[in-house]
Amino acid sequence: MDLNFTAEDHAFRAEVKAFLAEKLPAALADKVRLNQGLSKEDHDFWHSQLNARGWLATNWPKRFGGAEWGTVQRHIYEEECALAHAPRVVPFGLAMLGPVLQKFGSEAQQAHWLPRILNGQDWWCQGYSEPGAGSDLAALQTRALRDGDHYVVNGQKTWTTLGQHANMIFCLVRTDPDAKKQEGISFLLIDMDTPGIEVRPITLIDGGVEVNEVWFTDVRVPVENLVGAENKGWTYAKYLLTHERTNIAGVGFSRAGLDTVKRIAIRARSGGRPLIENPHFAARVAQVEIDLMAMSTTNLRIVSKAAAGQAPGIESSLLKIKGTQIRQEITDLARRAVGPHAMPFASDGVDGNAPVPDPLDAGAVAASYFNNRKLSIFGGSNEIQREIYAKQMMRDAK
Amino acid sequence: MDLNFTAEDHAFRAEVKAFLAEKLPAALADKVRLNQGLSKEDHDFWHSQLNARGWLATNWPKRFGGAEWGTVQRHIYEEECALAHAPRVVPFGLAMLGPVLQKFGSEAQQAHWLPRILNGQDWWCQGYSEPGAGSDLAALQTRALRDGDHYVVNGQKTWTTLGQHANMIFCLVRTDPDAKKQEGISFLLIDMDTPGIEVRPITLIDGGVEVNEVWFTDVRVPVENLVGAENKGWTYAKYLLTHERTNIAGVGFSRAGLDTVKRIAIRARSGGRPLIENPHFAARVAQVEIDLMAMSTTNLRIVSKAAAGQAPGIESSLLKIKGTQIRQEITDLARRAVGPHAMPFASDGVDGNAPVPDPLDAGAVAASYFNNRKLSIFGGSNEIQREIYAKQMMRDAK
Amino acid sequence: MNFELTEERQMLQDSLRRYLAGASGDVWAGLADLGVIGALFPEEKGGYGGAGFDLAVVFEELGRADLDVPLIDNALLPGLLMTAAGQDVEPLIAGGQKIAVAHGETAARYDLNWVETRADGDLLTGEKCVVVGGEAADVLIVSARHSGTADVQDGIGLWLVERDAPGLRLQGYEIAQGGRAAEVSLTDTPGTPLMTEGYAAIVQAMAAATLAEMAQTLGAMDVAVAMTQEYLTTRKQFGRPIGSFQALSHRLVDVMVAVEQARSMVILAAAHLEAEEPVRGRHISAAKNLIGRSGRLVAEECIQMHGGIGMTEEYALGRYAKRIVMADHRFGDTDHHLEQFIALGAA
Amino acid sequence: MNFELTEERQMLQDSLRRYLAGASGDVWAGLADLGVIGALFPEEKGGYGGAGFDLAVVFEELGRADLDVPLIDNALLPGLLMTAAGQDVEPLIAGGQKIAVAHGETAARYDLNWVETRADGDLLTGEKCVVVGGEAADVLIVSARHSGTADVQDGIGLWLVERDAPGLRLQGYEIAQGGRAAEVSLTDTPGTPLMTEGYAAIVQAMAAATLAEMAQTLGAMDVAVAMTQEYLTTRKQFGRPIGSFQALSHRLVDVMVAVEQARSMVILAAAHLEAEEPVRGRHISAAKNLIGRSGRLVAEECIQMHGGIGMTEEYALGRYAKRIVMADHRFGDTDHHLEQFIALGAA
Repeated sequence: MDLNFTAEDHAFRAEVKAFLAEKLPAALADKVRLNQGLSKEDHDFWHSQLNARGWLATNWPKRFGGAEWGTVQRHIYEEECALAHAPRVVPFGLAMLGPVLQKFGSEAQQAHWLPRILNGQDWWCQGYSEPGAGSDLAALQTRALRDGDHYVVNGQKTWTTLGQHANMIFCLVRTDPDAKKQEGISFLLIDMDTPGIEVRPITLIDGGVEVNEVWFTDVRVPVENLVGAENKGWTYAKYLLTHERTNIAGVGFSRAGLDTVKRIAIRARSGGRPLIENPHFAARVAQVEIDLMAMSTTNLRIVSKAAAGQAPGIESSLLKIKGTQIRQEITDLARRAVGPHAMPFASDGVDGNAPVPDPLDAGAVAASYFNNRKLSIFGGSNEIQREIYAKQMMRDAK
Repeated sequence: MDLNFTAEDHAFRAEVKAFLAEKLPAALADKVRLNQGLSKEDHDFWHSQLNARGWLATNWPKRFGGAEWGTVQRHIYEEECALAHAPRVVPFGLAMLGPVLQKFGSEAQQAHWLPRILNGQDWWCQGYSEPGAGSDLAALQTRALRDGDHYVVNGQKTWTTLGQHANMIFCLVRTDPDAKKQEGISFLLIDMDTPGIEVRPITLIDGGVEVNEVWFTDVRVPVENLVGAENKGWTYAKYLLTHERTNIAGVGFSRAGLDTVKRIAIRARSGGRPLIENPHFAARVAQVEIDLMAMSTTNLRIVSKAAAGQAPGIESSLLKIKGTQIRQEITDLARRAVGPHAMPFASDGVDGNAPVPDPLDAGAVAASYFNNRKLSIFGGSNEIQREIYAKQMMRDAK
Repeated sequence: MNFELTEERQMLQDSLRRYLAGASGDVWAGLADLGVIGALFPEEKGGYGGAGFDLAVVFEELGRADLDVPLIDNALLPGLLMTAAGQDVEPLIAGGQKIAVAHGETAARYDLNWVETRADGDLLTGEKCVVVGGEAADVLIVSARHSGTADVQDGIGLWLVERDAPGLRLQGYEIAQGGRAAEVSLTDTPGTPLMTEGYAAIVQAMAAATLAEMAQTLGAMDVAVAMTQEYLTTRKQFGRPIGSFQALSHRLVDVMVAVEQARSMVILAAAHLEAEEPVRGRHISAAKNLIGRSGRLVAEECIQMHGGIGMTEEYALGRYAKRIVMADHRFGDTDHHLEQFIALGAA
Repeated sequence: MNFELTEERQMLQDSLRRYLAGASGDVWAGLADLGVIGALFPEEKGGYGGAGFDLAVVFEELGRADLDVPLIDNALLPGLLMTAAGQDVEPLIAGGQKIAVAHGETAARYDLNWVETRADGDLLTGEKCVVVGGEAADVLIVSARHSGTADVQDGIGLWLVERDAPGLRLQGYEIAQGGRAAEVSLTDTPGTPLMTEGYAAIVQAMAAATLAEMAQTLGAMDVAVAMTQEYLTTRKQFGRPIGSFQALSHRLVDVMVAVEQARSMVILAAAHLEAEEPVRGRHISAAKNLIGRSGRLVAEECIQMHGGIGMTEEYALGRYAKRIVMADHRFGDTDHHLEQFIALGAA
């Protein structure tokens, strides 16, 4: 047992810190910290900074232009980025599609698409969920019929995150309607500019727009945009979901969020004293801080197993369940901490007003609380995670 | 809306208080308060006091010797008895069998058995659960074969509360093994002195003996001990379960328990101050006190609906779930309140030692905590209650 | 003991429910015409209600409606302060006047006595935060301190300040509950004195406002749960209604139990609104604590059981969830009222 | 970073597990022979371990066994106080001597500095409560105050008191965790001075004992969960294994998540046992708080999922559940350590 990082780990952490200190503009970090929405330009700017340093595709092999870091390095990197309030890397091209193309794509597809992800030429979004296929992803209905050297796609995708910025979408489509549920699904790359595609933004209860509906009406997609084999898309999708699980515990985000809560609670007053000294509030903070200490170690245990080559199994469900509970609890604490000042709901001046006074320097805490309800819903809801875990547990016991 | 009790209600409450002050010996009340086990003599004594006053069978019609009180009266009575730490009335004859005989028994059965319940000649216990039929009660296997003017009973019952004191048991037995699960079950009254019956006490984790296993080997039961019709026992069992639901919320017990917690927490010291002034402990107490205020009103709302003739439906599941959660939470608080003094586990001197010093006058709090885990298990576990409620809810929504 | 509404309140409930079912946009005049504002005040003040159960009925119905009506902030709360000061509230009841109360300050958090705004004679200077309905008001009731330090109860006066008074700045914004509030800044702003010692009246008015907020939240909880119950029977995944999965249905049972407990607390608080302190305060605080806890459970679970659709602005559930959660930020939150409950118990 | 046990500790774990699997009755001599007591102390004191991870390994295994062995109270805790005082612990390590520590008092609750027992020279007078392993001990280490008031840290000395010393009364009883404890009363009882200022040594020894108790609890939690997992697959109701009902299986997942969090906390506490205060105390308190919470969840849920059988003394689950819950009453409970964590964070 040795919970210490190596000298190399420490040196790497220092390097990351120095990079962030130099390259991350304070105004951009504040936008993240205060939960103000980021523009496409903000994301593009940050991606370009990371790409210039070679730190954009941390999980890609070097031959595709990635950093090819180990899990401990990635853990350190993600933690420092979160603590510095760096923008999250948009995962659709980098964390999701990239690994799929590297594993299942043709050489031509790899040569064409991968560099464009790194240099920002393409903004990818994900076409998985459908109105009738949420937790039951394999129930998807979007059809792709072969017509000469094209597929003709009809159907509807939803919850397409940041689809409004995207010029490309990777989709799961049904190419064989007669096959069993998980069979007959294919993995297709679709240009968003193709005629017949309509994107409708969905406003969420936090007032922001980050997800979209995407309609496909007789959309013609060249067959060379099929990834891997026809009707084998479910295999690729499952592979992708495993890769999506990087940083699933979100420990860095929780630590950054907890820092913010403490900062607010030092500034906020209750009965003339800092709120952080109120025993009830202090108890809430302490309890989640302790949960997070445990989570951080649980995460390191699993990360270190993964570093030793053992593939994480149901552990990723564990990290998802507990990690999101902690993150949501922290957004709840931030909301509590500001008291009546949680009410203003237009701090980014969306409705044309001047920015709302923010005497506690807290940012959009209520919006963040509501927005982060998504954590336990998307990427396989926590109910689905429990079911996966429970099924495995019942098998183990036999 | 009027949450006040009527003048008659107040007068009745005063009458109950006066009765308890006069008739309930302090030593007996202390035994209850301190969670020391009651002997058969304790129970018999208290039953005889109540019977002398005509207050033993509060829910029986007057023509059977009952008090025939309304729900509000019973609510007041049960609350005052609990607050005074009176022994609970043993329910098997009074609350369970009595109503079944009154509704489904023959006149001869009524004339014979009901007076014997009141005057303490018979101590009844309940033969429902079996090792293989817990939450799934209707899966019971105990067989009763007709042989002339007798049934011959073979099988095993378990969780038979206070069966060690009983001379009579009412049983659900399977009289038609070929019928569907709930059909083919009969309701039989069995003398515990009949040859072939063996009672084995089960020691629970609180160190006490209150439940038993009862084995039946070729036990001959006269046919006149069949209640109602053969193979219709499930109907009577369900009727009984409804009647068992009296005082299911246990508000009086919770209030008495909370009083005890506060009394301990005033006496216990933490950092030289009474524990009750510790903000974290005070918050725990306050929160459950608030839950109990709500529960008390919820209970009154349902009691008052019942008084108006509306039969309680899934509300009794609600009362069971929340009522037991609160009661269990209170036993947890008592355990916390005493700190290290929760460790001694032989305060009634069971193992031959002198009574353990009890500087906080708390009694067997750890034993009580462990014993009361049963509240969410027996009488239809809380999972079964949720299932009943959920099924009804899904029907309502259709 | 009787948990039935009186015939009058039943009628009020029915007519209000009918009206709100078809209402949209600005319903202020409609509510006034219906006599709803009058139901908030006792007969001797020109109304025909004002008891705890009157408020419970009105605001529970309002909470059921998918509308943002600042009836608490532009009618109940100012009206109670006006009547406490012996002022006429008939224009308010008729719907022709809107008033708002500018009392809260950042450093006060939820403490009603913490007032740093100063009164120099009748000139007021200070910052008031999150004044709900402030923009819509013709006149503001402003609390200010003429004597004492910020942490005492004595020395807090109330003034009427015209919306266009000199030195008054008002910055409006949308609020998460729906509707609008404003930050109010006063610099030597002249006011008309309303009460010299206003603390007791503030406590009393805030108790009523807290009850109203709780009843409104209860109404919203009822709707959110009914929507979720409906969703669980109609939405199918894995070939079954999702309500057939215990992972959801058993949790919805716990949510429903929580709502019944909340309902009991609204009744209990309403029954004690006219009680003396500390009995009133103890019941109000107990109720607000419980409703804060159950509200969070209800909102979060109903969103979770809906999945993504529960997070969209266009589907009503999300709006109800926001109203439920944000109610915890009004008139003292779960923790504040737990402390109050403890403090009043020891009193 | 490396979460694997060293080879030596792996061997200790294996041999202890093998030994305990076949053990019953009094295993003290067996444990001593196996070198288990030696593993609790560092080499310079005659042992060959004593680090946080040594304790974690030993006590986690002990917690898995269905045995009541007062290794914390009759070996670890007194041994650490003895070594802190420069005393020889070889007889203890060899298993030939048992010592117990009489420190706790009713008014102290879980505060380590609250000592009302007085020392008049070397004559001790006072009441010590819940001295686990007290009856079995040949000698007691007794804390008493030679100066200062009960609420200060200075002035607490330690004495060795023979089991049959004059004025010593000892009343034994069974404890809920299993095993026995005693109330100890001293009236002008002579002792041999061990340390003049013992507070720092007490804090340090109690930190180790707390870690040991937590590791033991973790072992018990593992067993309880494994038994429940097994039960859910084999027990049938309504014609199906009860583990096929999400009402149980999803809750067991939450229980298992809680156990993994507890495991992390034992590792974290073990890694910080040798750290300086307040870092050590903060980690020990964080861990004890989390394990108190998760322990309650594990014990209650495992009993509930078993139903009645989980409440019987003859089925092992109930014994494990008792050990898990009662661990919260030793060395400071959930709330006590939450307060410690907060206080040490502010320091």
